[in-house]
Amino acid sequence: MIERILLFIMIIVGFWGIVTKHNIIKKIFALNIINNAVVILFVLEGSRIGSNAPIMESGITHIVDPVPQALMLTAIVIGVCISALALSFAFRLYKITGTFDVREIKRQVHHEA
Amino acid sequence: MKKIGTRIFITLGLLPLLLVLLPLFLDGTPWPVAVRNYLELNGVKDSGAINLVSSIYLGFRVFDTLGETIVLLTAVGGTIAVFTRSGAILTDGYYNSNISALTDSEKQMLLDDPSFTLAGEKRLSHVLRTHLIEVVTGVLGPVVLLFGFYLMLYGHLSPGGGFQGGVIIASGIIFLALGNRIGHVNFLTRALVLERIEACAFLLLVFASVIGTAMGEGFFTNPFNFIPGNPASFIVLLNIIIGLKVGAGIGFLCIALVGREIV
Amino acid sequence: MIIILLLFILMLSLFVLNTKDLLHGIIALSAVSLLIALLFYLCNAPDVAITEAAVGAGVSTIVFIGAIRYTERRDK
Amino acid sequence: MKPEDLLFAPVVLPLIGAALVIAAKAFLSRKVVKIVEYIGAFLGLGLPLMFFAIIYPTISNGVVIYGIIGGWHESVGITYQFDGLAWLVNILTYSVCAAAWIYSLDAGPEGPSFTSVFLILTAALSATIITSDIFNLFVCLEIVGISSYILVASTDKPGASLAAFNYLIISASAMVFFLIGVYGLYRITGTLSYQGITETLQTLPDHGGTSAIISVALIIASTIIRVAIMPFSGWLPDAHALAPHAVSAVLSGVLIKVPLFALSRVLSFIPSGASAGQLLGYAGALTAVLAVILALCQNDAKRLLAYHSISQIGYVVCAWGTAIHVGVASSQGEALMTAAFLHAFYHALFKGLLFLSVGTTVDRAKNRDVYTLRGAASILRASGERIPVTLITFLIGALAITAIPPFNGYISKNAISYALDGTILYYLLFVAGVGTVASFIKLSRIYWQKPNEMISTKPQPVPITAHISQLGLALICLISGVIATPIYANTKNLLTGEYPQYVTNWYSPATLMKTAVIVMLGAGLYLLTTTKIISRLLKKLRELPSHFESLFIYFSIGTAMLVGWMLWFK
Repeated sequence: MIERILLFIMIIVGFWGIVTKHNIIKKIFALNIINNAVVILFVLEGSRIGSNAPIMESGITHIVDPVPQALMLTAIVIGVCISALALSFAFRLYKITGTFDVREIKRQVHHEA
Repeated sequence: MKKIGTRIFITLGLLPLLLVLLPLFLDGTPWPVAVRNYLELNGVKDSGAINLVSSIYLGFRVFDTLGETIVLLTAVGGTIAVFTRSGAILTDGYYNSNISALTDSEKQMLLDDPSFTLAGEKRLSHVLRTHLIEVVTGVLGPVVLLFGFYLMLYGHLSPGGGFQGGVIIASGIIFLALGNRIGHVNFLTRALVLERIEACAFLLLVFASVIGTAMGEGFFTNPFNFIPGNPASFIVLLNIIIGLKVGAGIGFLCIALVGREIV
Repeated sequence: MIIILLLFILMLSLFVLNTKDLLHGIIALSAVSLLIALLFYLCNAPDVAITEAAVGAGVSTIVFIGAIRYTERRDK
Repeated sequence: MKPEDLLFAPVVLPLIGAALVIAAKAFLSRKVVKIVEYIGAFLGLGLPLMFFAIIYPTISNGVVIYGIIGGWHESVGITYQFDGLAWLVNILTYSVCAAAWIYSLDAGPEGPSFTSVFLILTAALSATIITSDIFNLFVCLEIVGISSYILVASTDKPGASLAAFNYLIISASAMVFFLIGVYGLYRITGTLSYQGITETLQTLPDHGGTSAIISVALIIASTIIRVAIMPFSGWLPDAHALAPHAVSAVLSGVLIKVPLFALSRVLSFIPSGASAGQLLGYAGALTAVLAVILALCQNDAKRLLAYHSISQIGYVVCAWGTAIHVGVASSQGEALMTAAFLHAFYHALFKGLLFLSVGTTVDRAKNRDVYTLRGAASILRASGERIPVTLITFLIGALAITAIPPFNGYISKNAISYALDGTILYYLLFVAGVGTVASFIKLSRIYWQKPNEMISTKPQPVPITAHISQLGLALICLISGVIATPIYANTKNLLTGEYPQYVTNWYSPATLMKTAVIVMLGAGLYLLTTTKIISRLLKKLRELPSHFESLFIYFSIGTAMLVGWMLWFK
């Protein structure tokens, strides 16, 4: 219960960061943070039903749920790919406008377009 | 004053979504156990892999993994293309390879401008730091590569697997690149080699998905079913292919990103 | 134990978003990833722990540093 | 080979094509790569069309093919489902993608990287509609997303990078909420396949209660971001207007529709999905009107078309949502669903055609401003176009979108009107139709009169590939309008399993009368907008500032409203 509330706060923090931070790189930080929060949520809750890692060496029973873990492998990788691509856009925008500030970029790009 | 007003406005705007989320987080329904119980009984028998996460990742839900690999491939290609278009020059390995073409002052600039400093940072200690990095990473590189291959090949038996092994292989490649002296390039740290490995591995992965179709077993089924014994052979094969693809792809991405830019 | 780890992760995340120096933010983010990997290990998820450590602390740090390397690191 | 394996042809063949192109790029010389590119594109975009022809007799008999990828047990494997809807959406995807790829050969972004990303996008769109597993839907949507961000940014315009970044950040954070929705559903049902979720929720008291409703609403909201109906559409105009022309055609034609039809399977998880359909239907109708007003304000030709995409998707969502609300099995629901798909399909064709034709024109004239560009027809003639192909194809597209007989837009818009007759939505769509006529009169003015400024250099000739793809799409627009009755009947059969009982008379006097009224009112509205007061007002509307934060605030409020509505009207 307390863990879920903490994760909820983490999602609030990340979402607030995406919206209110003006620096593009910080927006990408925040995106990483909410992604991490959801990954923790899945794995943490999935591990409540067992006490052993899902590696079936002889005699192991009572394992945790392996499905959320496998799903989250995919989610982690997708998250990193998205942030790499976002960073490349940030780099390009910096090369064009000379700043990471989203308001300034918007003003300059608006002039050029 | 106006700034505070905007803040309050934004906070009020975001509040509804967060309020809506709250019941989902407070909901304490016990986690379902049906799938876990099924896998505990039949998972190893069905897929042959002792590591159940691996058996889901590369067996039961391998189609997701194919999608994930495609995301990675597209992201690596796209990121490098956008960086290149913005004026960053791709280099072979960490250091610029055609050093002989540079003038003396440019060489001096390369030596002065150290590896992991950011633009505008001027400190004298950095020269020492690069030497430290060169020696340590150069020695560690092969060990890390070995560990990566271990993870990749034993993914069905122990924690690890193609993807994790691949990422470790990529860090091994980066270590090798960092350990190189200026002007030296390893076989593994050349951009072209990595690109070729990645392309081949992707082609193999797509073909691996349709071999089962051609053998009459169905899309993405184990084509080695006719061999009696361990049914994990297909998972091992996929582990190797994905490991090579991910290692080459991420290694390529990282080398391209930290590679020296001369514009 | 898990709650303490989560509190640390939360504090570091706040630091990541509020620091003035982007490089510090990147390092803190990779520290977050390492803590998360530890958390996963405690949750009996060794596979995810390896992935998170390798991807979150390794690859994404390199990508972030690669992006801000020839740009600016201060958040004005 | 099992017969059901053939179903994966539209997913695997483009992937094989993409893999071949990537491998050729890494190993072979530039000339050989070009040949491999053609082979890959034929494999990926041509062969699947043959497969659709082969499978058609089976699907049209009402056969729905279920299965599990890899043949595993159903509780752990990924299930898939190929039915009439999947067949139709695949046809939509492949026809527009093939035309856009041909256009891109000389005009658009070219090269092996573009072709491979484009093929991957096609495969992912196809997989989105075939899959029947909620997490697999997430993965497919992410592939679609990541390849479209790259395609939007594949031009040198500085604005395109910002547009791609905005698109990325809003849809990536929406996908996080999608994952939270998956978490909620998995927690209460313990399964990920659509069928399993529906069955388990039926056994639960109150169909899973609040948690189930919130989870489904989160999934709907984060998918609707891609569909871009009104509160969620802030990212679309920039991205569609600044992308290369061939990419714009695919984005507007295909990308905003496939997630919508994939969503119709998600909505059937819980009974309150029907009330969500009602809300979305209202939102769609309002979108159709508001977006057309905004389109009337625009001065950039491609941005005007982008706003029209929002408006037309509003028509589709309106019909689709109302169909789900009244029940897909009822007779009105069947008619609405058929009309919704028909309009989505026809819109994909004529909007693709319009983007390509206008793209060709503005490239020659080197001016995209609707107010200053004049005499584009003579500029096109100067570039060596003896027969005014681009002008003709533009006119066909414009007549189709303004619902003039005998082009296809007339059929689909009237099909929606017939089915909605008598409701408030009907009148909203009527207003949107008037606005569409007015804004296309405004857009078509760029072709008439004399050029404002004499162009000193001779414009580049229009490549033959551009002509082929434009003419191909225009021909399909005309044919699908002329032989509308069998197409309508077959679409209805594929979607609902039965042919219509009676033949609709598309050209009844009342309908023709209504069209005439709409055209006249549209012309009147256009004349009104040329007056000083109104044009000043339009300029004000156009220059309204748009903030980055507003994207998220709309997302937040929209999601909350959806949840509230679904809880209220259980």
